[in-house]
Amino acid sequence: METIHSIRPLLAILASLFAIPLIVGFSRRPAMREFWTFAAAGSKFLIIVSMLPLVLTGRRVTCTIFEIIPGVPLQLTVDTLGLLFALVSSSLWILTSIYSVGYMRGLGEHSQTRYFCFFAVALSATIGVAFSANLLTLYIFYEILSLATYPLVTHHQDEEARSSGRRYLAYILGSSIGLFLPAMLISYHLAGTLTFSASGFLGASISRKVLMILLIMFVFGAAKAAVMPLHAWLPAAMVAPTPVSALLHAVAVVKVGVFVIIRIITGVFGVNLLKSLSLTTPVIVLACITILCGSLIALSQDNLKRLLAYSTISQLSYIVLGVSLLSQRGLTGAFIHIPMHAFGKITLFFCAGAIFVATGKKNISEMKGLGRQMPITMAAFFIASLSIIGLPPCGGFLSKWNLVLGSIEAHRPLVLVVLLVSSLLNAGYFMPVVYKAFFFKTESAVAGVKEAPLCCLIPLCLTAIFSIIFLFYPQPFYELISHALKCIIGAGV
Amino acid sequence: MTGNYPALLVTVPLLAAFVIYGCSWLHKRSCLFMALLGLTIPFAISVALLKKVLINGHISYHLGGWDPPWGIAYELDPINAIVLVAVTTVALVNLIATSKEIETRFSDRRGAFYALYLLFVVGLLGIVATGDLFNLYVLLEIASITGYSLIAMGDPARAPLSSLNYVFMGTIGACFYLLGVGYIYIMTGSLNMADVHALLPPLYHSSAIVVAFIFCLVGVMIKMGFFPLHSWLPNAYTYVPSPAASLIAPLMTKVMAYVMIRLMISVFSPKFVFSSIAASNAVVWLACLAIVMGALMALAQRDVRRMLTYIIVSEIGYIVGGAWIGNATAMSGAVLHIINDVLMTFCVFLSLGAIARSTKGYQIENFSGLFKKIPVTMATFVVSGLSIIGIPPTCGFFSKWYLILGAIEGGHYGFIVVLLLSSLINIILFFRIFEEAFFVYPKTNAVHTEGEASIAIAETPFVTLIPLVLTAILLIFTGIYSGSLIALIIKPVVSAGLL
Amino acid sequence: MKRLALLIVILSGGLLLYATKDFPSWGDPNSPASTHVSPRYLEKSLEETAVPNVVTAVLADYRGYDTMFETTVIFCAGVACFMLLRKFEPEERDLYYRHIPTGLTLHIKGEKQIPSTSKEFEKIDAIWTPYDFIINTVSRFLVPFIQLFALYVIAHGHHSPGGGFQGGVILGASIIVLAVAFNLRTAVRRFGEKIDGIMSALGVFIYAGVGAFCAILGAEFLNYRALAKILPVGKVMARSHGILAVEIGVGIAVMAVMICIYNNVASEGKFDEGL
Amino acid sequence: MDFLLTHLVAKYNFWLYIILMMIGLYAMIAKNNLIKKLVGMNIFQTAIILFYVSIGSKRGGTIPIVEHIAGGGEHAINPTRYVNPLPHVLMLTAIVVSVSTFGVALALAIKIYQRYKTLEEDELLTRIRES
Repeated sequence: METIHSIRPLLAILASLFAIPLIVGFSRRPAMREFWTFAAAGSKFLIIVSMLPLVLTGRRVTCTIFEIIPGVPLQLTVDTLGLLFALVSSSLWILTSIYSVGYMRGLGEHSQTRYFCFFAVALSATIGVAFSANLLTLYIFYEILSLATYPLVTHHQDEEARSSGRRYLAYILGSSIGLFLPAMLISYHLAGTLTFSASGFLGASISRKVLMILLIMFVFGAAKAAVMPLHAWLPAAMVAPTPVSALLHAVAVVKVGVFVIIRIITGVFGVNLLKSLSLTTPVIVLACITILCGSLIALSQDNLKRLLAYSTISQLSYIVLGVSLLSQRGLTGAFIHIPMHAFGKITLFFCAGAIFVATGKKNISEMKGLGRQMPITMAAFFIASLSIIGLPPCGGFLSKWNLVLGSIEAHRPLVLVVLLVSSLLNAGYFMPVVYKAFFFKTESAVAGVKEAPLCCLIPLCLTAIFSIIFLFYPQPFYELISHALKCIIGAGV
Repeated sequence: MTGNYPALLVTVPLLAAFVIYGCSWLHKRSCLFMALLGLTIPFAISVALLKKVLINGHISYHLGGWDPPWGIAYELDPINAIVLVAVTTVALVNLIATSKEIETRFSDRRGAFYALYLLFVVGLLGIVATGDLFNLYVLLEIASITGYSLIAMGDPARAPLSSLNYVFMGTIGACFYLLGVGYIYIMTGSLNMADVHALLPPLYHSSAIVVAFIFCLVGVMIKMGFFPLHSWLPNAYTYVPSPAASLIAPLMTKVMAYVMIRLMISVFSPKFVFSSIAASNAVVWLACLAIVMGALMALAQRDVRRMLTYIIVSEIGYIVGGAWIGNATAMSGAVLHIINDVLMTFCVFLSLGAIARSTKGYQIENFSGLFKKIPVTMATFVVSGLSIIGIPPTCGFFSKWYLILGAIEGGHYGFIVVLLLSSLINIILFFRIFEEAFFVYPKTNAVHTEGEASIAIAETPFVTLIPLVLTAILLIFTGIYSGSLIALIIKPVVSAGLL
Repeated sequence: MKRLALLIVILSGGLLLYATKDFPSWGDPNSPASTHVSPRYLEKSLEETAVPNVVTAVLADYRGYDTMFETTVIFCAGVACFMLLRKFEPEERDLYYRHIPTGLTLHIKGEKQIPSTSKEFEKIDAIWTPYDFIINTVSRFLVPFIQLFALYVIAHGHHSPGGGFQGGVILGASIIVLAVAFNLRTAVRRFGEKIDGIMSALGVFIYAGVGAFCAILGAEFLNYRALAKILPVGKVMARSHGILAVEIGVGIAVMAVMICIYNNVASEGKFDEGL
Repeated sequence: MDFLLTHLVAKYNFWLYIILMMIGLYAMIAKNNLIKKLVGMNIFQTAIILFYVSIGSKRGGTIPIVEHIAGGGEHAINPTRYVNPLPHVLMLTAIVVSVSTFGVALALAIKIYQRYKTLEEDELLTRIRES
């Protein structure tokens, strides 16, 4: 594969960091401050898009910054998988920025400068994770992301926010330092390198037991993927302002966790090694448990954002499950679930936020009859929940379909059952919300409420529309994914 | 003149100290300027020496023109050259940053303060550079006596007693070291490190040499505050005046840790230390205990400065453990951690000193709302805290990386667990301060209100702030360049004596 | 605590005693300590430094660098005592004076004071012990002799036991005798605090300065041979002169520091009557 | 008996100094009064000085001042006639160090006494706790 050296990946990361001094500098002038956020988001997206043709023609963009540890440079490489993830995150950042302006101003939130700053840092780190060429670079960006999101989670600064922040840190940093770091060091000790390669860098000479322990350590170490039992930080993190929950806790942060697991399985161990030793069975079991438990807990939630959080936990494990099936369809399903779930879930969060801005309500039981007051919002909510459940005409259908096929391909009928049951459960917790909104009588508390500000409304409409479009034009994604699969599976099978 | 750099490095601040004290009786205001000059020159010299050592290799400087076993020699290799740079950097930057406080707080005895400050630096530089066992003792005493008196100038209620306890422990440590040197001298008849190194191998099985090693080691360990012998450290470093805190706390213990490594490698040999004495496992376990106990005791403190002193105890455990695992990777990690720990302890104490301007005390409760008040100072505090925790890309992460890697190679899994555990405890330690400083406003528990109005920004003056920010940036740079630090400077020296 | 102390003492003492079994026996002329490094000092010092007292030669030349720091340690102690104890602001404003002709004590409250140039009044502490005539006279008589002896000890260090440290201590003692026999104020009047401070720095500065001067002249630090370039003597004699210069520096420093430590410790930094 | 002869009698000097050292060390750790601790410290240091000086002794050796003819006549010097000068030089340094440490420690003790009016360690601790 041809490799191009370019600083574009680095620029993509730095684009949002450059904006920080400007954001701080204009902290007294909100319009300018937000302009710089948009500028950063736009330029970041454009830089990433500009790499698309290169990658699609089968080349790989690399940027080595310098050697940080002997044999392990701080290095960025753009491959199709990373690019897919980066595209999703950076495009959604633009929409989230628009939404943030509406949301933060609508509620008159405090410390907005800090909010925009750390948002920009978090995005830089996310892109950094997507483009990391080796485990150490990935780990560095992963930790930066953990720290950058902490002030966002604790944004409200009250006792609840602080204790959630503590829990968030305890889970995320605890797992990454306690499990991920030693696993990485042991890998380095065994292999002498940390650079991802299509066939994995952990050779078959290592005993199965060690590999198994390492895999488990990595999977739990990436606690951002919220595989049970390390999931409790995600519902806690819902105290953050809604745009944070939307972008970070539905797209960037949690997807980073999942992305790390994908990288571990495809780049560190290699699909073939795992397949030949059938090491992923425990991961599959964990993912299945998480899918079911997450959905079951979501059923009992009344707080809308917490419901979405548990839904996210269960949906993330779809991706983990798809990857650990190690079959072509399963991987396709997992990869395509990244954008599908991202667009679906961010819409749902935008809706939850819009409802909060307009009514101040957080609980589902208080939203009866809201569909008449906020028809656009609730319609978007309906579309997005269809997507998450996996029903046409929404993009989510594609990923579910591929996952189901993958489970058959991998000869794991139980997984098939889990997927189907979970879809039913998904419907079970989303449909009542929609039903209550449209078919119940409007409660006096929400009577006379109008739609949220335009800044909130436009992004959520756009993401909902995209969710539908993706079902009919999945080609760009498929093309990227087939490139990625060629690397991952084609290398060996 | 460049040939005399090794001597001038130590004697320029020495001469400056004398001139300052003499001048302080005549013209007080010129003291600060001379002190700055007296530290800038050695800083430049140390950098030049590092460059020279990297190009030409090992430098041996014979003082008075006498050849080593008879005269005293300075031996410079890349490792101690870099430690020298670290010492001069910290001393110079700290003096610039805290000069304002020194001038006001010790206005009637500033000459004495600067003189002792410089002499402390002289002592440390000499300890690092010297190639003579007895010369090391004398310089150690210079550093100690100046250290005692600087510490005693702190909180008048507690500092003198803490300092006197330090005198007792420190004297026991120095005397033990001296006894050990005496035993070596009886058996070999030499005091020069390289000469002793050459004479020792036939004597490795002599009990006198083993006892000599034990006593030298225990002496040095008392001075560096290694766990069961650390009792003097928390009090001494808690009540020290803040301009001296950010000088003594980062340097003294770390330089002594370097002395330990030096004793292990260039006086005795790794073969003796790791084969003849089968104690390396025991020492590593002791280091584990040091790390855990340090971290746990830090957890029990509400006073931030006292908490940091226990973190120092724990960090010393890292270095000792790394050094005693006995392979090149872990030893490199230990040496790297000496440098990193100098920088991060310096940064954290310096920022704490700057923070103390805006708070009533060092209790965690006093930190509430500080981020609004002194954002940049707090940011540097955060960076140093993250470095102590070991978050990449700050430097603390990389020394932990090598330490853990070395522990994996050496099969010391307990040490790995302990390192990770202490990182986790450090997260708790620092984030409860960060939380207080960032997200709690004093008195009113404001939710959804603009906090900016209630707290005015009262940032630290630039003369302190700029050095502080530079140090924080340096923490990140040292982290990023730690790969070259290891490859160019540490590994070649360390692996010469180790596997 | 006592048991712990006993345990530590027995443990370390036992170790130390156990290790003595490998020592050469006492006074063995063939022990490594007597055969490895030291013979060269004895054989060559006269030839190389022109100093018959080998201890002086080793102290100030072969291991002169150690001795420079040794002097620095003393200096540190002096500065430390000054810094720790010296009080510039008196705690109580009350002043006491003794009218010398009549022996009456005058107690002044408030800000007023008698000029220190007054011949009739002498400043005293609240409690005043009368001087002893015999002690006063004898000590005053002795001081010059003590000082003369001190100078001899410094100057003759090349040829007999003695040198800067010993001479300096004796020199310091001559002033301290005054402080003990009369009172501290008398001693300080003779040898002021300012002069003392400057001299303590000057003494060590002479030592380190000679070393640095050698470096400036192009040799190693403290290599007195380089002094032959400016002194009208040979290289060996230059070493001998270098040693003398250094010893003088040591003597000044030690004297000044001893006085400084005594003054500060005896008066708790108040510089009043003293003990 | 042999053991006694070879180890105790021939090296009784070391035994004495080590016992002296340990007395000092014990006082430093166990005594309650700070001044007594200081005295212990001095005993400890002095014992080490004695220990070093005894290293330098040589049977039949005299003080290391070389006999020479005035005018610097050259003749071979027999090193076995003089004791080893090096430990003496080292101990001159050690004496100075111990004096300096003692001076600083006394100054500290004075400072402590000025504030708390006691030098007993337990009383000091209770007074610190009270304040």
